Amino acid sequence: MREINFRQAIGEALDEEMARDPSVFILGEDVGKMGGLMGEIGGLYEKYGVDRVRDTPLSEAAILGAAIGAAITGMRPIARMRFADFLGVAWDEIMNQMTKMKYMFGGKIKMPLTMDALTGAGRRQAAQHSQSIEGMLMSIPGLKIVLPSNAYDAKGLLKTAIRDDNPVIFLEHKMLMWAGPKSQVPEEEYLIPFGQANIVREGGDVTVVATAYMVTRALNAAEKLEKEKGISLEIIDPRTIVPFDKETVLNSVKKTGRIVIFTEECQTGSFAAQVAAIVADEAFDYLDAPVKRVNAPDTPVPYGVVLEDFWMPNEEKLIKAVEEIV
Amino acid sequence: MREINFRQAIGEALDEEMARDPSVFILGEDVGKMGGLMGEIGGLYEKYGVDRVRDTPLSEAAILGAAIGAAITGMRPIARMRFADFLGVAWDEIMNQMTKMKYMFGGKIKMPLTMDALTGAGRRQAAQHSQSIEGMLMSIPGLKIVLPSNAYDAKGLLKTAIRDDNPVIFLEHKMLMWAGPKSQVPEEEYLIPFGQANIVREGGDVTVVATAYMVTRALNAAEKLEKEKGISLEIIDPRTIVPFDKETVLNSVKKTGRIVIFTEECQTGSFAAQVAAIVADEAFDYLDAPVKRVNAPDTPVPYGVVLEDFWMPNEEKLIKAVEEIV
Amino acid sequence: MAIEKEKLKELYRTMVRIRRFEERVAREFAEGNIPGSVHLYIGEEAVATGAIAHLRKDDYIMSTHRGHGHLIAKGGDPRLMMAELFAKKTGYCLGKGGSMHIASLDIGMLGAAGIVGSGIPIATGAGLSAKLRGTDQVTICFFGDGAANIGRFHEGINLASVWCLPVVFVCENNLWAVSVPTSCSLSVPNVADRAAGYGIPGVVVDGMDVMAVYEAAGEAVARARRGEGPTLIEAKTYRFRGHFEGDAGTYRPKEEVEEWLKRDPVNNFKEKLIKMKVLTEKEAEEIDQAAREEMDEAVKFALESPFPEPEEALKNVYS
Amino acid sequence: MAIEKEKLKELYRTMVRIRRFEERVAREFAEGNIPGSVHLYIGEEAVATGAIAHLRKDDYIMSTHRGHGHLIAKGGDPRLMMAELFAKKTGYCLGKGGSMHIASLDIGMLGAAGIVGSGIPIATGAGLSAKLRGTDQVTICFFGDGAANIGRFHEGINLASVWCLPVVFVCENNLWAVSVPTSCSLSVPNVADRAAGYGIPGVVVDGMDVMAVYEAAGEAVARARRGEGPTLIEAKTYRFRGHFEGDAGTYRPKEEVEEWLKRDPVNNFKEKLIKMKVLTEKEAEEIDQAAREEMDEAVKFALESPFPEPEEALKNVYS
Ligand SMILES: Cc1ncc(C[n+]2csc(CCOP(=O)(O)OP(=O)(O)O)c2C)c(N)n1
Ligand SMILES: Cc1ncc(C[n+]2csc(CCOP(=O)(O)OP(=O)(O)O)c2C)c(N)n1
Ligand SMILES: [Mg+2]
Ligand SMILES: [Mg+2]
Repeated sequence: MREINFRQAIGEALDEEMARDPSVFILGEDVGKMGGLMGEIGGLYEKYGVDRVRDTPLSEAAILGAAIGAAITGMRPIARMRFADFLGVAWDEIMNQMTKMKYMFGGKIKMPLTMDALTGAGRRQAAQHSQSIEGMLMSIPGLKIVLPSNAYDAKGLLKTAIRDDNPVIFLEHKMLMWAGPKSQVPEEEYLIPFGQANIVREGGDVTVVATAYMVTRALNAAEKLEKEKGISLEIIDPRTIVPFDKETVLNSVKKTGRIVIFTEECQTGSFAAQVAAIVADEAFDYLDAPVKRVNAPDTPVPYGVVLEDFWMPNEEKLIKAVEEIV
Repeated sequence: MREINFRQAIGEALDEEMARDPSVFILGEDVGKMGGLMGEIGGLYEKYGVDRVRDTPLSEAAILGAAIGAAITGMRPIARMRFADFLGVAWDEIMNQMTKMKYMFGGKIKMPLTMDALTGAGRRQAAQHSQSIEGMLMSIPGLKIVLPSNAYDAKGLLKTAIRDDNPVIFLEHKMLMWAGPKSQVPEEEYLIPFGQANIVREGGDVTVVATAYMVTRALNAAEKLEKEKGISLEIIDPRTIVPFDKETVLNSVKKTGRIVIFTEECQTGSFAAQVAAIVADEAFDYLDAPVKRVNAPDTPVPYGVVLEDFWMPNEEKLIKAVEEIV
Repeated sequence: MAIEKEKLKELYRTMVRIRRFEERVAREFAEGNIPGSVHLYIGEEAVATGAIAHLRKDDYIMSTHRGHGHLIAKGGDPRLMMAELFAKKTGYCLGKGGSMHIASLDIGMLGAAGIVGSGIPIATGAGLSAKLRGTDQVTICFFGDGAANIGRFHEGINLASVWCLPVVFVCENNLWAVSVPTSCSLSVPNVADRAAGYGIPGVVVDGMDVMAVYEAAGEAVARARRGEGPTLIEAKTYRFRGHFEGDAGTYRPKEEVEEWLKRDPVNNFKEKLIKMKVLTEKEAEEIDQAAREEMDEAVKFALESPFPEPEEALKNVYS
Repeated sequence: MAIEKEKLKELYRTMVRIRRFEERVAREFAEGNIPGSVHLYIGEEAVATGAIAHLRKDDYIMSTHRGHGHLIAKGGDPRLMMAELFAKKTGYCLGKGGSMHIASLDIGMLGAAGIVGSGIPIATGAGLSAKLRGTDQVTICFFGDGAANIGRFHEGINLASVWCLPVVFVCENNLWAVSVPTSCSLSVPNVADRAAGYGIPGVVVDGMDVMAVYEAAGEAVARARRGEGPTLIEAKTYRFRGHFEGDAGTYRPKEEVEEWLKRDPVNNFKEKLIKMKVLTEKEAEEIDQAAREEMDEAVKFALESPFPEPEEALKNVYS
């Protein structure tokens, strides 16, 4: 099988879906000639033309507003929002419009709208270009949230997102976009359904729920723990935050009796808290140890190597948490 | 002692702080002649003049942006934002500016900025005027979040908010603003510190963490449970979501071994999840039963009596959850 | 522009129907049959009526929190509207949305805006959609003078201009955003003056005169339909009641209110049509009577309709 | 307006210092000494220099992601700036903010804007504060042509106008917002044309000519200082490098880039001053040499400074 990287996965998914369905179109800043901030969608503008690959003014509220108006009248827009940090300037479109209209209108519309945005730290981009905001997004009912950890999943999930009749945000971790490893990916089309977690690594001692770039770090930690201490981690990547495949996680906890939730967000108001709460309720009788979370501290993301590396969750922090409960 | 209602508490707190400190001023829509949506600040415009009680255009981003600019240059603005649901149109000011500037700038500024906004359902106002968004706000480090449950606390906490050198959002539950019971309130000045939970009712069987209007409902449920089943609830009102007084909650759980978190938010991404996660980690050894949460379902707030009443957390739902774990 | 007799009568009938609907809502609200809040369109009927008269059924409108008039003008069914206000299962949104959130895609009603100004970029998107789908559908976007100060006014209109989209932006300037007068939010004489910043026509029109609105909107809709891009129309108008039902509106000077009440768009138009011999007193009476009966019927329908099942609250979050 | 000789020299010196600082940043970035992203001001030096020359130390500026030039013009210390870029403890923000987030309240630098346009309403707030505190401080708010399309441009400038605040809004129109040309975002000739919608003066100025900028800004600052309200100045300029270091900028037509490179604001001003006999070649050389040494020193300072303690990451979230 051929290998592609995360960026190529994005480009291919968009290309295939645009070829397949003429109602799909892209709008956003620098999507045209520039082909995306990292050239990840290079060629689409040339292939599909200015109508379907639309550079916009720097007007995020208008980008999402326009996407909403187009979505409810028969189109299938993909709004490329660059950094998730920028969503604040179009937050009402997300929290009050695209996610509420169907419900408020008694179910009588469809909202097939996909957004994508870069997430995460690690590139020394400081507080306004590094945030993980899935916890904030998660509190908006009506939104589906995709957080892939590798190129293979990214391609299959993005195609599913575009075909979904609901608003979906697809979050691309910077460390995967810039320098993530390649995945083996078939030539043939494939889709990955939402709400199906991936058991990235099987193990018997501790369940680790990890997302996005933290999956890579969890795998590193697992190897080390296995080799050095004989502790075996079962690593689960939910892939979609909403819908969340809680069964897979609960089943794993029933087996291991222990769980650490390992995500890059600030701890307060995180997806990790949500998982912890579900486990503490629904798998309580199987738990042999406190429910642990390894996340970032409750601060903005600092600039620079020293501070950002200290801030980010990493292998050592995960190992420490695991050792506390085994 | 005299009695005042929730609205009067707001008005008195603002009046006293404006009288005390000339750098305090109010800006927002309908703060002037109208004296607030419910007349709650009636008289301030007449007393302090148009400079310190400023009606604004319908421009929430400019309201908060201007408040930020004023706060970092020596003023102490109070931005009245009406419905918390409207914060989406000024979300970047909240998530990326007021809460991050101090940190990004290496600590070299102060941001003494207070916002207040109506929160919660129960007034048949439908999806865009009824939300509880403390879960969403909570995921922003740098913001303090106040959620009072009665007029006495409201007054003391609002005064503390205004004197705080950090951005604070003060959330006023509609059911308390419109028709909440009166509190006994002294003539003399008092402040209530942030981060000190209030044990509203002592009890030995189950700890209930409740916020805002749910405190009232928790008290009703407690009475019923005590009378009819002999179950004794300990009700804790955190009063401030951030900072959160986890010690008081953990100590209570150590006594009761059981906890239900009872808040009005959609369950996913809620403050309730955060409390559950903390308890499942830090009081795990004391827990005798699953950690329960009673919240609203993950849907927008529906219109009308039948649907909204079904949607809102209430006494019956709390009682059911308590009975499941005793 | 000479407007045909039948058209004039139709305009009048629509205005009367809006007026009677709103009066009925005021009464039902006062009697406790309608929960939540309602914002009435009384005094502003000429704007929706004159503008929407140019639209086809498959054209779109984007409405506001003060949206009942827009919906009636676009062909909305007062029974389904009233049922929605009563929070009944038979309402436009199954009783889930209420006064501020009625949509009906089959007649091109894209929704109202509980968050002021939120409709503006959405209307731009509907215009984009029409263009991409190769239809000649036009979208009219209504919003108030208050909304003209929110960021999306700027972003949404600019984008429509840059992309040359078939959208007509109609600012209903009723001089007040709740208690804040335009003198506190606008430092130019007209909202329409801002159109120049987007390179599109800005037109000021007497919003109490349905014929004037009809004329201005006619040009703007035709321009949009021809693919020549958006127009910003500002209709100077006035709300005759409080901001919402229950608001005494004491912040407005009495004299101002009285002055504007004299300019009642419905009554004045009736007198004009009678003078023009387009309408007889008797016909006017019949139109009025029919409207009253229609609204009685709407209330009856709403009253007799069942509430939704409580579990409806859990449905339709996702497709 | 006749500008004094000494002032002209000072303007030149500031421009040279900005240019040399930015060149040094480019080099240090390429060598891997500066993490993250940097956006250089090369080509636009005349704008910050000409505008800020009118400000006192206690006046304010609000900067952008392309903000080094503004800070130097306002009296920022290149050593502390460079240290910040190097993420060192001695930087303006203890190494926590980096290139896009430098603030220094003691010299009136209110911060930069990683979120494009976010500074506009904040500048309005600084103006409000000056007015409320009864000072005559003026705030200059810089932003790009891209930022002129975000909602806050509208809200922030309108509010400043309605409240008649002492703020000068300076749009640095370098024709591009990353790869999006103004032809895709502006349907009028000038951003300044939008000033009319807010009832304030809109002035277009050659942003490659520091004297022109100085003149236009002088009037605007004086107007603000007199309490007569805001002005919108648009300086037509050009960035000589990619959007950020590392951006090849291939989306821009070669001819356009070449055309603008000929209009180098620093070199052309030098030649002009020499022709005007304000400056000799030797003096120019000295100024340049001093700037180079200053920036060498800044880099040395940054290199030799320690990194912050890792635990610094946990501090200063709250006061
Ligand atoms: C973003 C936002 N801010 C504030 C409000 C509260 N609000 C509802 S209607 C209104 C006034 C709107 O004024 P205008 O746009 O002129 O419409 P009008 O009510 O006069 O028809 C306000 C402030 C809101 N719903 N949304
Ligand atoms: C709200 C927001 N949208 C998008 C971006 C990404 N971005 C950073 S700079 C920039 C272009 C800004 O253009 P302009 O305002 O003209 O400034 P210039 O870079 O040309 O100086 C963009 C799109 C951002 N930082 N913030
Ligand atoms: Mg109005
Ligand atoms: Mg630019």
